[in-house]
Amino acid sequence: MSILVNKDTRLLVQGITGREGSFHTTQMMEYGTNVVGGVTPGKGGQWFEAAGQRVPVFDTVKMAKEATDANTSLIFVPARFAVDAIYEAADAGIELIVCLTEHIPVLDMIDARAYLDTKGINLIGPNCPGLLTPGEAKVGIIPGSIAIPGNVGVVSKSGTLTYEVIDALTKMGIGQTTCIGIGGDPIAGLSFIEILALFEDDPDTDQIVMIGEIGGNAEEQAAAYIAQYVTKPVTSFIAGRTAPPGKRMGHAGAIIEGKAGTAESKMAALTAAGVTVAENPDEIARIVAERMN
Amino acid sequence: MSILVNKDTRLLVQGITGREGSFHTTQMMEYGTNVVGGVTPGKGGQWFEAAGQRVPVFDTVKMAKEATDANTSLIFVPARFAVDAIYEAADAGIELIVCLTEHIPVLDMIDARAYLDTKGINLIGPNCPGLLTPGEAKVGIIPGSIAIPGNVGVVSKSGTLTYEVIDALTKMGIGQTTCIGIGGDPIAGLSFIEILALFEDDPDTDQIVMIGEIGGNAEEQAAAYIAQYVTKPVTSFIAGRTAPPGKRMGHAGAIIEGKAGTAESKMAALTAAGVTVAENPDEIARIVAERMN
Amino acid sequence: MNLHEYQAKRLFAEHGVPIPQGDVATTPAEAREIARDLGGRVVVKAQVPIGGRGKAGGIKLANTPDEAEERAAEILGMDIKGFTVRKVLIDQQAPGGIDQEIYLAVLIDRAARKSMIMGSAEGGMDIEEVNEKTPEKIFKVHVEPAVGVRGYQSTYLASAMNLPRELWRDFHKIVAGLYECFKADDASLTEINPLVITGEGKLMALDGKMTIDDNSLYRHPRLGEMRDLDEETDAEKEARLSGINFIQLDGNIGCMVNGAGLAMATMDVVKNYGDEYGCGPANFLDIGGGAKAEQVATALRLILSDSNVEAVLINIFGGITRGDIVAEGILEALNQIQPDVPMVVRLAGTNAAEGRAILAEANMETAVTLSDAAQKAVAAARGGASA
Amino acid sequence: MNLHEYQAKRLFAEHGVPIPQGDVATTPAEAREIARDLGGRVVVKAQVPIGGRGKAGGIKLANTPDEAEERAAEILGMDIKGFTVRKVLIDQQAPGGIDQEIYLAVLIDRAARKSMIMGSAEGGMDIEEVNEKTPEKIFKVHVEPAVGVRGYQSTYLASAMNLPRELWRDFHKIVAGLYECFKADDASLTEINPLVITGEGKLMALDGKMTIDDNSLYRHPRLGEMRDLDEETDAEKEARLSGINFIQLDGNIGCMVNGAGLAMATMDVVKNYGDEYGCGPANFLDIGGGAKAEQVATALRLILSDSNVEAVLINIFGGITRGDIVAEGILEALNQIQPDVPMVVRLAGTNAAEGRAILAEANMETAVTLSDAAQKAVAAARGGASA
Repeated sequence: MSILVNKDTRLLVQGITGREGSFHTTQMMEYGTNVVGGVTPGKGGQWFEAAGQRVPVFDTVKMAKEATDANTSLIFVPARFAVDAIYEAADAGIELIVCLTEHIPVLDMIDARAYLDTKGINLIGPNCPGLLTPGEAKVGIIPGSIAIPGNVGVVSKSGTLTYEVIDALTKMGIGQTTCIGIGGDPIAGLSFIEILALFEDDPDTDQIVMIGEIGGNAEEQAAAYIAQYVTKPVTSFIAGRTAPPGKRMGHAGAIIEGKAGTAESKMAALTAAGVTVAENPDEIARIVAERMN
Repeated sequence: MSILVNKDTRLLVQGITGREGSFHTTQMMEYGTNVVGGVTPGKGGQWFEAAGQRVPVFDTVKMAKEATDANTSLIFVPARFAVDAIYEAADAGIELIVCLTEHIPVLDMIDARAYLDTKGINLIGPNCPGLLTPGEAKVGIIPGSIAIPGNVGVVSKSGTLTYEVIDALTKMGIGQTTCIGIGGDPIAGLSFIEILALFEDDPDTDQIVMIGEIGGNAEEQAAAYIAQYVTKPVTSFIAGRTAPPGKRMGHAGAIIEGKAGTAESKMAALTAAGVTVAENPDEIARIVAERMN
Repeated sequence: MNLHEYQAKRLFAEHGVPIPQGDVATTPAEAREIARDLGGRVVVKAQVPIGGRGKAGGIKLANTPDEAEERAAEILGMDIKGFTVRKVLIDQQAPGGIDQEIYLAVLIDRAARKSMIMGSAEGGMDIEEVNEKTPEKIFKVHVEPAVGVRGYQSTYLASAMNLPRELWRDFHKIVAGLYECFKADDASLTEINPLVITGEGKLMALDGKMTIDDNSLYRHPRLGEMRDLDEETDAEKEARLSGINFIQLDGNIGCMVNGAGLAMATMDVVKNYGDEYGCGPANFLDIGGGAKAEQVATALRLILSDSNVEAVLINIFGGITRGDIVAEGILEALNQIQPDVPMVVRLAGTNAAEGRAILAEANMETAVTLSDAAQKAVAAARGGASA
Repeated sequence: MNLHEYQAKRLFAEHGVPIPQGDVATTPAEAREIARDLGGRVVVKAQVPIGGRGKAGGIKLANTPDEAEERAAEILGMDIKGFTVRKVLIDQQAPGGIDQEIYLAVLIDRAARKSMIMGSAEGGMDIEEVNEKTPEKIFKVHVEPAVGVRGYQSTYLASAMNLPRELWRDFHKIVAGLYECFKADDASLTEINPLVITGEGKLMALDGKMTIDDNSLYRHPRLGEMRDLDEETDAEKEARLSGINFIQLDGNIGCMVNGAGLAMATMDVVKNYGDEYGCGPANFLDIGGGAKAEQVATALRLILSDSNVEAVLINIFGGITRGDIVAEGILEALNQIQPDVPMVVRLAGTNAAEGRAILAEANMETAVTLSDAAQKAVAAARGGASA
């Protein structure tokens, strides 16, 4: 079992013919992900070939959806076109949209997220590495080689920091149900809470790893949710204890504004909710492993 | 029993201190409607007095809702402010909004209706006479004197034409559960279908009268709905058989565009759905009365 | 409110839609001058707010300024479906000729409660005909109110209509511009038919049609000024200014009613009883609420300005306003106007009996039911006709 | 990107927000001239993108042009929280004095995922202080994306803040204008503190603060030009232009990491192990994906431009890019730069062992875990400090 993506994922790639899009689509197809087609306006009718297969390219998601019955779409288009791509996927009836693009203006995301909510469509991202259900589907850029199937659910705002944790888990022989990067933008799609709920409901997930960072109050909200609804053990790390207020640490959302968004506040809330909060990220795999016994 | 408005209605009047608003609020209070307050920006703190009672006036619906726990709002404000008034009522958590104002631009109503739908809020109107549940609540301008409690539900796009029908029913001793004018604008709130569904579910409604007119295809859609879901007898009249194409007959929505929206099409669809369609409006009460026996 | 072609196209152009160079003439000499300034070959087009101008001879080509003057002379003053041509548009012909004609419009889809963009590669002809014969050749996308028009929507239309790919970007600008214009000016229709691909491979809006939502005019004063007063009868103008809904029809029984739905129903009933005798409603008239003396007098004047009217039926439902008050208002108005055709008054609702009594006392013919009133009006009209 | 006060106020004014007449001076003589042109009494305000200017002596009143020149001379060149004052704004004082100070701002509420308008009658002071001591004096309304700001929202704020009723209409225009400006210019904050009621009974924005979303600058070229290059260090500028996320901090261990989250985590771990020895991160630096030689070289230059740096920790997770390729890129960059501080490289992920072998062969200090790497870097920095 797993959450959000698996063997039943029928993936469409928006921006499949671009440099990044074609490179990572090849990686996904080689991993065994069921890529059913791609979209690039003006290139409808072409084929995309990789891993000994070929998939059709369409002008619009609507046409692609009609021809392939895709249920998931991965967006690999530049920031100034990415919001259109999200709306396009939503209007075409895609159920899960994963947007990797970074640098999308935040007011655009406010509008887009509000619209998706009215339609009940799930978004992961933007500015995220996507999802990986080891052995079933890789939807995004999380390296397939570092993960193995297992019973730990991983959710994170980060990219490489997440890879670290997955890699460490795998090296200790601990596999993952699904690994999800939700992105570090101020306004994004599914948040910690929604992912935690999915892991809680997933019978194959026995433990959860949650990696947060400074900025916003998603971790505090998650802590409140965990205290009330999550029965599975959660291990966490919060990046950015040394970040000074008022400076954006790379991610658009990673900024301490006034007294809000500090690592201390998040760590305290999580600890109070019964979460084990690691001091260093390389402690996480060890904590999880101890719990296995 | 009844639908939408009754003894539990806690009514707020937006525009209570205006000429129309104060006149009709007085009428409603005299009828016994539970008016709990009014809103006029800049007149918060005043009182509105009528029928030996007085109700508070607030600056905003939010404040009025907090103080009075109103559940229904009636809008009596000029066209250029009426859409704001609808949004205001919706954002304050009002459950049923009745907008009498006519001449609201149609593109404004497209936006407003879409917004209300995302919030699941019911709107009646605009450009309508409102609702009347005889003996319980008058929310709008349907004359209370022409109606008596009974078991016929009346729904109509029209104003005075509806009064005619109610008056005729009452003169024959046939009372009404609830009478509703949904208005004749191209984009409005609750449509025939939604009202038909409510009447179908209302145990006290035994028969339904539905008065349509040229323009749009709401009557055809209603016919399809009736054929499938409505078990109670429906009597109908469609106004505008003599209207020429391309000319707007008063109501913004009452216009035959090309081959769409003709009275013939609507009458044929209703007849096919088992609805009795009267040739003249004064036949309706007679048909309903015959069914009583 | 329907705009003229030249007005619509100028508004489209404000939002980046390419239109031919051109200008409006009210005399053949002006037409000649415009054609000369434009250079090259032009088309002379009657400006009337109605379709079918081409078939009626209202659109003609001219190769020289002299020809433009001649064609303008032919077209100006023509009657097209009841509209006298008072203006012609002189447009440059499409550079390099026309390779393809496309249909593109933004309109309101009432059933979906959204604006809709409609495109077809079968442009140039009547879109309703296309819709009837080959509906699969019309492509539609709805505009989500919270989202607006997006690039993928025009991409879909362009791809479905099989437009040349090198024109997709320009096509998107036209789609976005046409919708922007629709939205900014509160239109209920913005239509380009045809949108052509010129011999030089460019998109260009050769014709334009636009309907403005009358209810929005308060926030578009400059659009209100575009109303062509020549296209309105004096009666229609008076009605508009006094807030009475009035539409001239071709029957012989004038109708004065409070409420639009009841007015339509009254017309229907008049026709029901009168058709076999050649009688029918002479107008749609909704005097609105109250039926005060002044409104009634104005309405009567409007009705009687039509010499075909042989009887008048007044049908008032007294709701909030009591029937006796209405009756007094009617008598006062009749006293002012002194009409010379027979009148039938039907009062219903609150205090209707009292009202009818007042009218009967003044020797007015009254009726209780609508059917009764219509029958009496038909009889009166026939009596009037045979008198 | 934070705008200066004068830039923010000018943008507000474009959307109808009333601001004092005024202009910017870079010399005392210019300040005198502006004060003379304005007439009357002025206020001289340091233009630095940081709060607390008043307490720091960066805001002074002047009754004459001479005084304005003197005050400007005092303020220009001042250091306010690390920013050198290079510009002063000369504003007319509020006509008739100040009767009341109000707080008004539009910002993003991340938790609600909406824009939010915040108002308080307790203006003029630090709003965070008000929020802490008397949160009930701050009123908030959220803006629905599909709806925008509506009149009832400013009515609510005005009523809740108990503003004089005769000012509600003007207040609404300011609220709407401030939101319009926020939306049109992709701000994450537009703030007026204080919005005053002048002695003449008018509303006026005396101060203005505005933060623009950097991600939106591609569609706001004119806002991009407002960036004050004087406020940026050379290193920050080079980082910005080469797409590296770089923030100078005050520790002694330079950090070069791929990925923002991992970079923060690396800083945290360095501090964890180094704090007791007075060691900490000298910077935040995310070199992005790939870690190619050129990026690594640029990043190293940025780090080493800080003379406090006594050791450098490079922490790269090889994901799609293999560790051996990354190692070769690092060696190539080091070959270009020849740094004179000790370096510790930690490689993890795909082919990390192969990468570490390549580095070890070149006599680089390598590490397997992040904790190990941080400890080695701290030791190296301490060794460097004692050398």
